[in-house]
Amino acid sequence: MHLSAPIIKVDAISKSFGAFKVLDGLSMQVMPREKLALIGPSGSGKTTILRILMTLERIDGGYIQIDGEQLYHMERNGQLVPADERHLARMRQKIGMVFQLFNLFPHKSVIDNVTLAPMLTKGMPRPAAEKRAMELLDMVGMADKAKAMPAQLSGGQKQRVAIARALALQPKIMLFDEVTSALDPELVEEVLNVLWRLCAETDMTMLLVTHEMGFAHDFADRVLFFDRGKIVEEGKPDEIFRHPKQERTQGFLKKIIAAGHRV
Amino acid sequence: MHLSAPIIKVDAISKSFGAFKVLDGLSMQVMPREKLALIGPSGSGKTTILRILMTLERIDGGYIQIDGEQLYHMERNGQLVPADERHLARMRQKIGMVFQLFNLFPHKSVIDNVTLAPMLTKGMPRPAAEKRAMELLDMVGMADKAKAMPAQLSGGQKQRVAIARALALQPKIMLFDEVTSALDPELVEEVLNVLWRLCAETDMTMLLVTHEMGFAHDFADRVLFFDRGKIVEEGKPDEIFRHPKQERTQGFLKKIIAAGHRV
Amino acid sequence: MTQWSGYLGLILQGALVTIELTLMGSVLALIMAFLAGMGRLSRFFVLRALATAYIEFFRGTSIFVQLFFAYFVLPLIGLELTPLQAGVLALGLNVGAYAAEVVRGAVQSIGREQHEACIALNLGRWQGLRHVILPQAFLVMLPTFGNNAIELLKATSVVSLISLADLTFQAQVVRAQTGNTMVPFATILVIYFVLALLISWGVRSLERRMARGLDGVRV
Amino acid sequence: MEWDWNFVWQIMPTLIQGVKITILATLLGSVLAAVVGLGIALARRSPNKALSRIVGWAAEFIRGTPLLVQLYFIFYVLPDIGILLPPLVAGVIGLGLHYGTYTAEVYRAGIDNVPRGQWEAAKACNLSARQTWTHIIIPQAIPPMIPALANYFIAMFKETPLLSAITVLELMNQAKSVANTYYRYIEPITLVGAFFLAISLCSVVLLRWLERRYGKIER
Amino acid sequence: ASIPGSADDSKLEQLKGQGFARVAIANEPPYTAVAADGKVSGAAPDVAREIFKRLGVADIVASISEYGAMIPGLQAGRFDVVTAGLFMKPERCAAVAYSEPVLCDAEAMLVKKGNPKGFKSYEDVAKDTSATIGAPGGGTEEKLALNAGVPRERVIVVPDGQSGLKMVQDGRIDAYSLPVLSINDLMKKANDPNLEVIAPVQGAPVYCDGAAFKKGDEALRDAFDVELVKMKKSGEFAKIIEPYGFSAAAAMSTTRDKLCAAK
Ligand SMILES: Nc1ncnc2c1ncn2[C@@H]1O[C@H](COP(=O)(O)OP(=O)(O)OP(=O)(O)O)[C@@H](O)[C@H]1O
Ligand SMILES: Nc1ncnc2c1ncn2[C@@H]1O[C@H](COP(=O)(O)OP(=O)(O)OP(=O)(O)O)[C@@H](O)[C@H]1O
Ligand SMILES: [Mg+2]
Ligand SMILES: [Mg+2]
Repeated sequence: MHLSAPIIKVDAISKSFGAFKVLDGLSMQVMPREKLALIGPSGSGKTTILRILMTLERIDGGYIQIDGEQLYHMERNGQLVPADERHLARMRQKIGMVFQLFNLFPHKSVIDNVTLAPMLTKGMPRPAAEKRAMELLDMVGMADKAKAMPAQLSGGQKQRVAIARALALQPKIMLFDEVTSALDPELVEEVLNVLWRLCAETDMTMLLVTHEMGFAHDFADRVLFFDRGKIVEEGKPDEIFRHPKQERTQGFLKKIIAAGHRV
Repeated sequence: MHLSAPIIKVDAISKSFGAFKVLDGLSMQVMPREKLALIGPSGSGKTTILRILMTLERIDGGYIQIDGEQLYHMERNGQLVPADERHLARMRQKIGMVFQLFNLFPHKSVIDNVTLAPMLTKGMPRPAAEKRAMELLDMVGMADKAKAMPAQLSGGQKQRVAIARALALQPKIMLFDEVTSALDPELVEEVLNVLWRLCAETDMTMLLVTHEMGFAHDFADRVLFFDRGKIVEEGKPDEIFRHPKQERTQGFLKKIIAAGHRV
Repeated sequence: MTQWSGYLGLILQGALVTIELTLMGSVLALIMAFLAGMGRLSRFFVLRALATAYIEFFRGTSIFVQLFFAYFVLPLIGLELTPLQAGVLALGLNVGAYAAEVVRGAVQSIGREQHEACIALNLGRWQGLRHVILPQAFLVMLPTFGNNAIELLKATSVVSLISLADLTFQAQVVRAQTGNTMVPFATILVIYFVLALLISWGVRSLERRMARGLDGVRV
Repeated sequence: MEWDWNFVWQIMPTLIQGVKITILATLLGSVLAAVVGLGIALARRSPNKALSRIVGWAAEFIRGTPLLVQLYFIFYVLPDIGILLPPLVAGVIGLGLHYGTYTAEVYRAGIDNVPRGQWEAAKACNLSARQTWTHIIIPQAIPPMIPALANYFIAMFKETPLLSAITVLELMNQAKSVANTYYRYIEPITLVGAFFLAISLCSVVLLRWLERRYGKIER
Repeated sequence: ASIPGSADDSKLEQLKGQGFARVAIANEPPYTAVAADGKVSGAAPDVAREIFKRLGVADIVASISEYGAMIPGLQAGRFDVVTAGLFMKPERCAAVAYSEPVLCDAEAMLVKKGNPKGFKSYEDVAKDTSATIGAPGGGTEEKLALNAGVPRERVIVVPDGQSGLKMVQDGRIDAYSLPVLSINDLMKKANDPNLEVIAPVQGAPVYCDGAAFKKGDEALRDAFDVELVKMKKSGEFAKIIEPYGFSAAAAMSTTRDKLCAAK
């Protein structure tokens, strides 16, 4: 079907918190440049899979390949062994993440938030880092707030800065975890607009967890429906939203629509 | 219309918090044995008027008569002067209040919660106080939990104890401020049942702030609709709920009904 | 009439020693606080154990014992210290142990999400600490550090017991020379209080400066 | 200078005498600090502005100046105005006043932590101000602050060596006296240190238990 | 630090080299005095300063110390010599190396006017079971009192002369014991008609102090002795100490060997 190899290959991973099994033998593949929407009820494991890809959680079993390389394993003397911190740091260069609550550094100005990582992790000199940061801030429409502190920004503005910060490291894969759900309704729009631009102007692979069904529909190439740590259904947005095959998906969409969401 | 004199007579009172005027020249009268429901949107001043009657807040202007006596004023040398603490304490004997969050004394057992005030304020000996407390607890269906600590009770049980505690002082007037709105839905019923019994078995005057429109309708002799510190409309429950005259009242009821409340 | 002006000079000399002790002790305490505080958060058991032992030992034994030990016992095992060194060492290590717990608490108070943002931006452990966690944690520590510094200032008075000519000691000398008790002691009480006020004022203004722009964001 | 076990056994009874006085001073000081702290906390909440101001400043002053100097003051200066206190009494008063300013903060926090609804429920029950304090507020405020209070009492315990300055024969003074008699410092001071460490380590266990037992109140 | 046992001239050479000797003194006039400008004088330091000058050590650096801390401080190498009115006694002779006698003084007691308890000797204090006596901790008087049979709890360790005086004035102790000249100096400053001095205390020997050196520094001590003897002969010794009230004849009438052997 696809001509190139998948950039993310998740192979039968499992993950428990204590006795509670969140992911159980989950497998999925993502092709380069693909835009994926992850939807599903609360607690179904959407955030967990993104956090695993960002190496914020470890997996209990299974394998993950990113860009042809193992994420949590590395080869040593011809054997696969658990990855060390250096391997993880190298793999993390390929991945960026934007959080629901922005997680900006409150003690640094907007531009310092964006330049910090390139300067520290890539040794980029300050002038170059700032030039690039201003381009990114311009793209998210925050260039005029470069000197502001995060506390002086609205939620939507914070989220746009957080996106610029993640982009500054030029990752191949971007993970977005409910990036609009902490925002006041009138601020959601401005962040979604930035995502649209990103989608149009870059060739990054993007994984997006969202409850904005309308946006997921218009934006995604493919939709995965999660329930209890499993992918229950997947397909093109039109298939999933208009003609869900699974009962769980139908039930979920019905509830969402009842709550007034556009699909 | 009424044969007897009003037990509560509120005369042009006003109350501000800082620059914000919560009540502005409010007047109302309540007859003995009357059951009054106070409804209205959030922030309209319903709680504030109850708290003023309970002397938990002072008023900035106006007069309140309870049972023929001034509440916040007293006569001295033929002149009305602000009431002192002794006068307030005497007036408070006529009034009891039940709070949204119960406010039980967590370090005292259920029965001690009920006997504390009669023993301390009326010098009632312990055996008499406990006998009366058991009667009240029996009435609210909590006699078997007399020795329990509040932390061991469910919300509905706590609220029933709180009602018994307020009744123990035998007030002429009882104030209920959203006594069910902090409860899980399945526990609301048991508290409302107690209110029904109270209504039937005692001749207390009762003022009830509630968002349970159905209950307000069935329970109250008269309904007051508050908005922005004013009584916008008042009348018999059927008039208010079926044929509201004021636009504000109509709008409010429409919203409430849309949210699924029975009227 | 006693020459109070001359003896006031003596007391001011003592005040200088007290200030010197407080400053040097604070520097040592600050260093120890960060070493031990971060040690307690370390991934390595040995570091954690060392830090815990240091903290428990110095919080557990009295400052007097530490002071007398540093002054009278250490020389017997070949480590000779001047009274000033012994004073700074005992005060710094003692207060440092208390402040280490402040450092640990403050670092832990910085939410998990800041650590995760660091990982997501591929910052190394040390880079994240240095540029993201500690600058924020420091602001949390500051008020308590201020209290610690005042505790240290007050504790300097005990060095008079090892004959270091600090404020309290000079008051004793003036008392012996003049036969007056009230005046020297009242004077030094006021001086200590003024120094304590200076510390809390200094810490508060530093806190205000550092908190600029952070309003409403810190937890 | 070598460690001499015979000498240790010889001086042990004397040191135990000191231990008794140390513990006695701590217990009495704790009781006083608990009462004084409550007094200060209540005075600071008093509607009488002058009272709360004056008490506030006095507490600030006591907290900002060294206990050692305060002890000198109480013991040697107060007799000039006719207040003559035996050494142990003067010491206990010094400890109690000084630590009272700390416990006052604990009380303040404890009282502030009693929810406003409790005050209002007391009023709705028509309790008087006094009844509200004694039956509702204090009983709820005290248990959660027991661990914090205990913490200060342990700190006080470690400051009792200061009482040697006003001739109280507590542990440190006994140790010094022994050292002066035999010109040996290493054993007495080390024993004092070991003693303080032992008590402190025990008190950590006690504190943990208190925290579990009283740390939170179920509502 | 010098090595114990290697009694040679190295210590003196070292002091010459650094240009000063570290001297421990007490905070006890007239043995020592601190002027308003902070300059240290008094009989003991003046003698030491003169002798060290003659030995080629330009100056002395005096630090005030508690009596109890002097010998440990000397042993710990904190001072080179103690010149503080530390009286020679057999136990001390065993702990330090004394010079020939310098300052001699009898013991005295400070009591309330009229000597209400009729003390003449330390034994009198021991006999009166309610009597308390104050003395410097680790000082001669403490031991004299203990040896006379005063129980430990009635011998109050007083940190300094002023404190002792104050405690007698305040009635906290019945007697305070110090050498005669020290007590006289205290009396002069206090100028209190309600006090009285008992001097000398019966049965208490006349004591002489000497400069105390660390064991092992006997060579330095011997050099010191040579100059001391010369000064005694030339009369310069008397010129230095007699203005302070000490008797040169007393110091010249006895020797270290006699004092150290005394029972
Ligand atoms: N650190 C943790 N410890 C214990 N359980 C956890 C932890 N993190 C997540 N869980 C549990 O794992 C399950 C999946 O969580 P996850 O956050 O992935 O769900 P989600 O699909 O993102 O839900 P939502 O839409 O509410 O964000 C939930 O039941 C959650 O309670
Ligand atoms: N202590 C206070 N300080 C300042 N403003 C207050 C205070 N108490 C109440 N208010 C304000 O007064 C207004 C009326 O409050 P009140 O609690 O009486 O409303 P309410 O009708 O009971 O609303 P709800 O249905 O939400 O309980 C609100 O806007 C509230 O914010
Ligand atoms: Mg999630
Ligand atoms: Mg309300």
